[in-house]
Amino acid sequence: MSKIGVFVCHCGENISATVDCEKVAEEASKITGVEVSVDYKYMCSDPGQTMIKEAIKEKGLTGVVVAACSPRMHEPTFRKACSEAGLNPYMCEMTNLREHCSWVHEKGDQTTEKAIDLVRMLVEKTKLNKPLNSIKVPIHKKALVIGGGIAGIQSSLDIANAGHQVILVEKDPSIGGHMSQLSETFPTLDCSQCILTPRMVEVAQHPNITLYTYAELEKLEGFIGNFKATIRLKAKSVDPKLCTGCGVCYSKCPTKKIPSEFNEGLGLRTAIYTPFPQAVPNKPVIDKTNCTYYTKGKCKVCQKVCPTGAIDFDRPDEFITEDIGAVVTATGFNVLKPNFFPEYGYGKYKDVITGLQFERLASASGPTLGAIRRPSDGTEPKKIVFIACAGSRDPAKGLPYCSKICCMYTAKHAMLYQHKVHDGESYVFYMDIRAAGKNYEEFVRRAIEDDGVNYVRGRVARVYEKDGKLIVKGVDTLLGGKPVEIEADMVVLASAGVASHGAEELAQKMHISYDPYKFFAEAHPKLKPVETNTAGIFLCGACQAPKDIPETVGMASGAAAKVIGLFSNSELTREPVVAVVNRIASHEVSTCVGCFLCETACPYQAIVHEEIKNRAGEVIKTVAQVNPGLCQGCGTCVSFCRSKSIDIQGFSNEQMYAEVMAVLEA
Amino acid sequence: MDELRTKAKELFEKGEIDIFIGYEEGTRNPRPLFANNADETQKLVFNDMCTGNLAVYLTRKDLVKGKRVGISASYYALKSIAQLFVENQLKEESLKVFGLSSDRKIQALNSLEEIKQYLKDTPPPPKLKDDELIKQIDEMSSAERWAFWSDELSKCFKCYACRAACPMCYCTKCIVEVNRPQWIQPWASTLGNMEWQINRVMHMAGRCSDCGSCGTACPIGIPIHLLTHKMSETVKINFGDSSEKGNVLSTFKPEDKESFIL
Amino acid sequence: MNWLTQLNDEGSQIYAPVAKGNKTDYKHITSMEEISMDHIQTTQSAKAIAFPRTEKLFSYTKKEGNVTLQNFDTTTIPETVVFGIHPCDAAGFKPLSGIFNWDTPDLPFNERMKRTTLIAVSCTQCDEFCFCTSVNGNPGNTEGSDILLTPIKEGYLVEIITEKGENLVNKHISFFEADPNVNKEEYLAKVPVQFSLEELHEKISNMFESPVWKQQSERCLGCGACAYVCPTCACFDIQEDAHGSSGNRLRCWDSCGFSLFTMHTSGHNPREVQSQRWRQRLLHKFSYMPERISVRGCTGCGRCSRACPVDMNIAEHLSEIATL
Amino acid sequence: MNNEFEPKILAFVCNWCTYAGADLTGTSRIKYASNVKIVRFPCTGRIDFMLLLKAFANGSDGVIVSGCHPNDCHYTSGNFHARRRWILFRSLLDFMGIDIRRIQFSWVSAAEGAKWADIVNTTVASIRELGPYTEYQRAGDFLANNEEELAKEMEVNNG
Repeated sequence: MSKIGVFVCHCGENISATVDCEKVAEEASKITGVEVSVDYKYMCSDPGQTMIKEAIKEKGLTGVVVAACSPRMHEPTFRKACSEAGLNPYMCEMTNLREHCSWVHEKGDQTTEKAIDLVRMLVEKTKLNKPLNSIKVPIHKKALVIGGGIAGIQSSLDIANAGHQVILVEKDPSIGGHMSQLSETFPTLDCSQCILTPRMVEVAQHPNITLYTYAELEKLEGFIGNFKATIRLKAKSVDPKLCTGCGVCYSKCPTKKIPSEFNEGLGLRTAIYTPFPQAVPNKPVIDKTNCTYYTKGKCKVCQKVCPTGAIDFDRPDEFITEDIGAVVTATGFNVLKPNFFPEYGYGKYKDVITGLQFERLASASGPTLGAIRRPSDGTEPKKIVFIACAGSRDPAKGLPYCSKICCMYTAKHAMLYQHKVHDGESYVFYMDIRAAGKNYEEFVRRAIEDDGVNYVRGRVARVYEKDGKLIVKGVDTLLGGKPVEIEADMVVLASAGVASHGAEELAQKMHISYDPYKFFAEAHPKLKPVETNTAGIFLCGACQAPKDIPETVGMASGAAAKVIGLFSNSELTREPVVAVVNRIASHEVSTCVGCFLCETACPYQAIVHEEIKNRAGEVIKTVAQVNPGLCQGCGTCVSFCRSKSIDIQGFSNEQMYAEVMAVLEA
Repeated sequence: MDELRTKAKELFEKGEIDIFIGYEEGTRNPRPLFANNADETQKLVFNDMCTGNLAVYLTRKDLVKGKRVGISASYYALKSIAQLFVENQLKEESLKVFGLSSDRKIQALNSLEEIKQYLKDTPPPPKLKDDELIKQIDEMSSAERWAFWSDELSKCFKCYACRAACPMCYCTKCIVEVNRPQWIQPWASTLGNMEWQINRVMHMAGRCSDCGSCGTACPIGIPIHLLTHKMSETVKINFGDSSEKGNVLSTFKPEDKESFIL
Repeated sequence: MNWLTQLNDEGSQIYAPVAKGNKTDYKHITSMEEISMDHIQTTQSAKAIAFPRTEKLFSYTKKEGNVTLQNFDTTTIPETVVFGIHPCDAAGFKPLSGIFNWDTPDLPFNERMKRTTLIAVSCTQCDEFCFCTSVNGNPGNTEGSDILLTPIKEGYLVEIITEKGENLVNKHISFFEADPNVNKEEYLAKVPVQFSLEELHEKISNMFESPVWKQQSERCLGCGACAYVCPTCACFDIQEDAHGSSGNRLRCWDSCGFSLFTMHTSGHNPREVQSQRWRQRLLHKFSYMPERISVRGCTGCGRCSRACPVDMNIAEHLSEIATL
Repeated sequence: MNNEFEPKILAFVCNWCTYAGADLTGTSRIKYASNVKIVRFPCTGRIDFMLLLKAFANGSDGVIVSGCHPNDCHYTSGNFHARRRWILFRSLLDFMGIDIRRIQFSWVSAAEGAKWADIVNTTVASIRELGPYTEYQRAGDFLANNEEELAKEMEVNNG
C-alpha cells in the first residue's frame, strides 16, 4: 500500500494568493493512500525540504508529491531532497500549482478545486511510480575524428591534449583541408599556411593521435561510449613505413599533366604525388585513375627509381576496426561548382574563376607563387570583378541560405589584389555586406576606404567575352537600378559553400540527420550546436553549415570539450526515463511479437533485436530490446506499440492512465 | 484446379514442403484445408470463391512452426503476406506461394520480390459495394454516423472473430487483454465495443490488406470491414502507398499535410 | 399477434425475432409489426434473456475505509415473454439451467428464468446446418418451451406445456380455440438424422488422445463466435468495472475456444493449442455434461456452424467421430 | 457563479514546448479559464490515442493535445509521428460520428505563453457551446442504459 506525502507550497504568496493551500492539503489528506499532507510557505527552502525529509523518515513514505511550481524548475531540487532522506528520487513528483494554476486563474473556489485536482492526478500517478536507478553505460575513451581540416585538427589536438586517444581519419592524402589552400586569412591577413602547418605537424607527432590519411569511415555501429568503427584505408601503393618522402618518384613520374586538386586545377601534378609540399604526412600516393601502370599496365618508373623499394602496386584496400567512445564529425564543405551559373561563363571563359582558385593565385605556394595572373594568358589583370553571392541566397537556384564567409573573403581578395596590383581596379558586386564579427566590419571598410575597392550593390546578370575582355553586365541598385557594364580582365565568383561530397552517405552511415542541403543537423539549433541527434556523435566546422575559421575552431574545441567531458567518467550516467520492453512469465518471454515497427519509429536507433534462446541454445523468439544508452525517452514507440509490450519508465501507461482517470473519476 | 493439385503434390514429392495451406470444398463456400502429404493435396480447390485470407494461418505457431509451407493465396492474402514479411514474421526460404494470375491460372510466386511485383501489376479486386456504403456513411451527418455505428456496435458481443480472422492480428497478447491499465472495457458494451474497433482499426493503419475478412467473420454481420476499408483509403489519400520499410505510423514526412492543428 | 400486443400492453417485455439485412435476431420489441418469422435460425440464441452477455452481479462503494456492497437486485428484472424461439433454442435452457445450478443455485439466472415465458414456434423449414434430430430433438419438440405454436393452415396449433404457459394463455383465453385436430407432423420441417447419437457417445468418451482433434481443428481460428451464438454455452469471465472508489462486479460471456481462457498467471497454459480447446468444446458438450448433469450441451440448432468464419461444421465433425 | 455549463477539459501536452509554454503563460500572469488541467508527457509522440478516448469515456467534455511545432521536437520527430497519428485518428473518429470538434490539436512552443492562454480560452468557449459530451459517456455505461430503459418502462407500467 502506498504511503504518499503531499507537500503543498504557498510560494510566499505566489500560490496562496489565489489558491487556498490549506484546503488543498486538507482535501489531499483524504485521498486513499495519502499518509501525510501539509502546506508550508516555501517548500523549496531549507526548512521546507527538511519537512519533506523528516516525513519520509518518520512516516516511511513511499512517494512524495510536491505541489508547488513547475517541475521544470524544481524537480531536481525535490528529487535530491528525497534521495537524501533515503527515498528513491524517482518516487518524487511535482504538480504545478503556480505557473499552471495560481498565476493564471483568479482567486476563487474553482481555482482551489483545480489545484486539488492537480494534486489528485499526481498522487495517483505517484502511487504507480517505480524506483528507478540511473543508467550506467561504460565508455571506451577513444575518439574518432572524421576529417582532417582545421576543425578535425583542432578537435583532435584538444582531445589528445586532454590525455585521450584519438583516431583522425582524412580521405585525402594529406590533412589540412581547405585552410591549407588559403593564401591569407581575414581579418588579420596572416598567412594561412603559416598558422596551420605547425598544427598539422603537431597532429602527426602527437603520441595520442593515430592519423589515417587516404582513409574513410566504412561503417559505424554501436552507441555512445561503445561505437565500433570500421575504417577503410585506401591503398596508397606506397608503403609508408619504407617511404622516406624523398620525392624522387614524383619528380620522375612521366604522367605530369593532371590538374592539381590542391591548386583547384590551376596547376598540374603527377600521378604519384603529394598534394602540396607541406603535406602531412609528406609521403606520396599513386592516383590510380591517372597512373599509366594502373590504366595501361606499363610504366613502373616510380618503382624503379624509389631508393627504398616502397612502391607496392598490388596492395589492396585495408580495413581496420576500432572501439570508439565518441565521434567528432568534421568533414567540412565544398564550394559550389560555378558551372551552376551558365550566365557567368565559368568553364567557358578561363578568366572566370572561383574564390578558392583566387586563393591559390594569391598564395605564395600557389602555381603563380603569389602573383595574380590570368589563367588564360598569364598576364596581370588590370581590372577585376568580384561577384559575391554566386549561388548563395538564391532560392530560385535552390540555395536560399547565406554562405556566411563570402563577404569577408571577397573583401580580402579585393584587398590582396590591390596590394599586389597597385594600378589595378577592382569591383565587388554584392547584395548586402555581412561583416558581423570581431574586426570584420573594420576590415571591409579598410578594403573600401584604404584600398579603394569599388563596391557596387547589385546583381550581375551576365558575363561574356568581347575582344579579350570579360564584359560584366549588372545593375547598381543604390543608383536606382542603373545598368553597369565593366570591361574586366578577370572575374572571381564567390561561389556558395555547399555540403561536402558524400555527406549524405556518411550521415546515413552514422545515423545522424541532415538538412535539405545535406549539411549535418545539430541536436538543437541554440542549445546543442555541436551535438547530433545520435548521442556520442558531435559536429564541428563547415559540415554543419558554412562558417569561417575562428568559428570553426571554436566549434571544434566545443566538440572536443563535449568528448572530453564524456570521457571524464568511466561510465556514462543517464536519466532512467527510457523505454523498456516487457518480460512475462514462461515461454512467451515477452508480449512483444517482434514486428519491429518500433525500430522505424525510434529517432535514436535505440531498438535492437534480441534473440531469446532456450537452454539448448536455439532461438525461440526474437523480440525488441531497448538500448538504454541510446534511448532518450520520447516514448513514441510506447504509444505506437500495438500490444503495449514496450513502456517508458517514469511516464508508463499505467501512470498516465491513472493520472487521467484521477481527475475524471474524482 | 488440377494444376494446383499437381503443383502442391510435386512439392511434397520433392520434399520441398511439409504442409500446404489451401482451400477445399466446404458446406457452402470453400474453406481452409491443410494438406500434410501428397494425397491430401487432391482435395485442393482454388478459384474466385476462395476469399478467406489464408495468410492468417502463417503466424499460427502450432500449425507452421519449423515447417516449410506451401500456400495458395488470394490477392489480399498476398498483400498480407508481403506485410508479414515487413514485420519480420515470415522467412522467404520456408514459404512457397501460389497466386491466381489475371487469366485465372496458377502462378508460382517464388520470392517476396515476385509477390510485390504481382501486387504492383494486379489491380485490387473492386469493392463497389463497400465503396457505396462508405459513401452513404460519409454523406450522413456526424450525429447520424454516431447513431449508425453505436447501433451497429451495440450488437457486438466480443467474440473477436474479426481479430481471429485477420492475418495482421497475430499478437500473442492483444491490447484488449492488457489490463494494466485496462485500456479497453473487456465486456461487451457499445463503448467498449467501439474502443475495441477503434484500436483494431488504428492498429491496422498501413498494415491492413483490406481483404474484408473481419467483416465476413463477424457472426452478427456488423460491417466493421468498412472501418478498415475507410482507414486504408485515408492512409492512401494522406500518405500515399505504404513505404517499403516501417509503417505509416512509425514513419513520417516533414511535409505531411493537415488542416486541424492550430 | 393480438395476444402479444395485449401482453406487451400489460407490461411484459417481449422479445421476438427481428430481421435486419440478412440476419435475424431477438430484440426487445414494442410493436408486433417488428417481428419477422421468415428466418431458419436467428443468428444468436435466446440465452441472453437469462444469461446476459454482461451482467452486474453486485456493486460496491468504498468510503474512508468502509466498503458498502449492493447485491444483485432481482426487482429490476421485468416479466419477459420470448416469442418465436425454435424448439432447439428452447431446449437450450435446460443445459444452461443445469450448469447454473450444479452446485450453487445462480440467483440472477434463476430469477430471470422465473420471470420468463417461452413461446416457441415449431420449425417448418430447415437448412443443411440443422441437426436437431441427431441429438434427440425435433422441429416440433416441446421440451423447454412453455407454449409451443406450430403454424398450420390458418393460425397456429397451440400446445400448452407448462403452468406458466397456461397462465399466459388463460389471461387472454378469447384468442384461443379448442383443439382443431390437426396432424402437427405434416407441418414440420424434415430434418435428416446425420449421425447415430449412441455411436457418438460410445466413441467420444474414449478418444481423448485421438489425432482427430488436431485434424478437425486445424482451420479453427480460435474466436468465440461458436460459443457466443450457442444456446447452451455458459462460460463466463468475471470483470471489474471500477471507477475510483466505486465499481461493479460483472459477469461477461467467455469462450473456451480463446487461447487465453485457460492461461495461468504463471504463463502455463494447460490447453496450449487449438486442438485441445476444440476437444474440450466437444467433450464438454457430449461427454462431461451428460455425465455430470445428465443433459447434453447441444440441441442441434447448427448456429455455431453458421457463425463459423472457417466452416467448422459441427454436424460434419460429429458424424466423422461417430463413424470412426 | 452562474449556471453556465463548466466543461471538464484535459490537456495532453509535451514537456518541452507546450508545458514550458504554459509555464510562460504563468510567469507572464496571463489569465485563462480554469477548466483545463494539464497532463505532462515527455513528447506528443508519447500521447496514446486511447487516452483521449478514455478521457471522453470518463467524463471529459473536451481534450487539448499540444506539443512542439514541426521541426522543433526535442526528440526531433515525435511530433511528426504524432501528427500522422492524429490525422488518421481524427478521420476515423469522424467516420464513426465521434465529435472531433471536442479535440483541439495545437502546436505551442515554449515561447508562446499567450498562444497557450488563447488556445485554452477558445477551446473552453467552444466546448461550452457544444455542451457536455454525454452521448459518448452513455455509450460506455451499458448498465445505466439498461436501468434507464427499465425505469422508463416502469413508469409506463405505473402510469
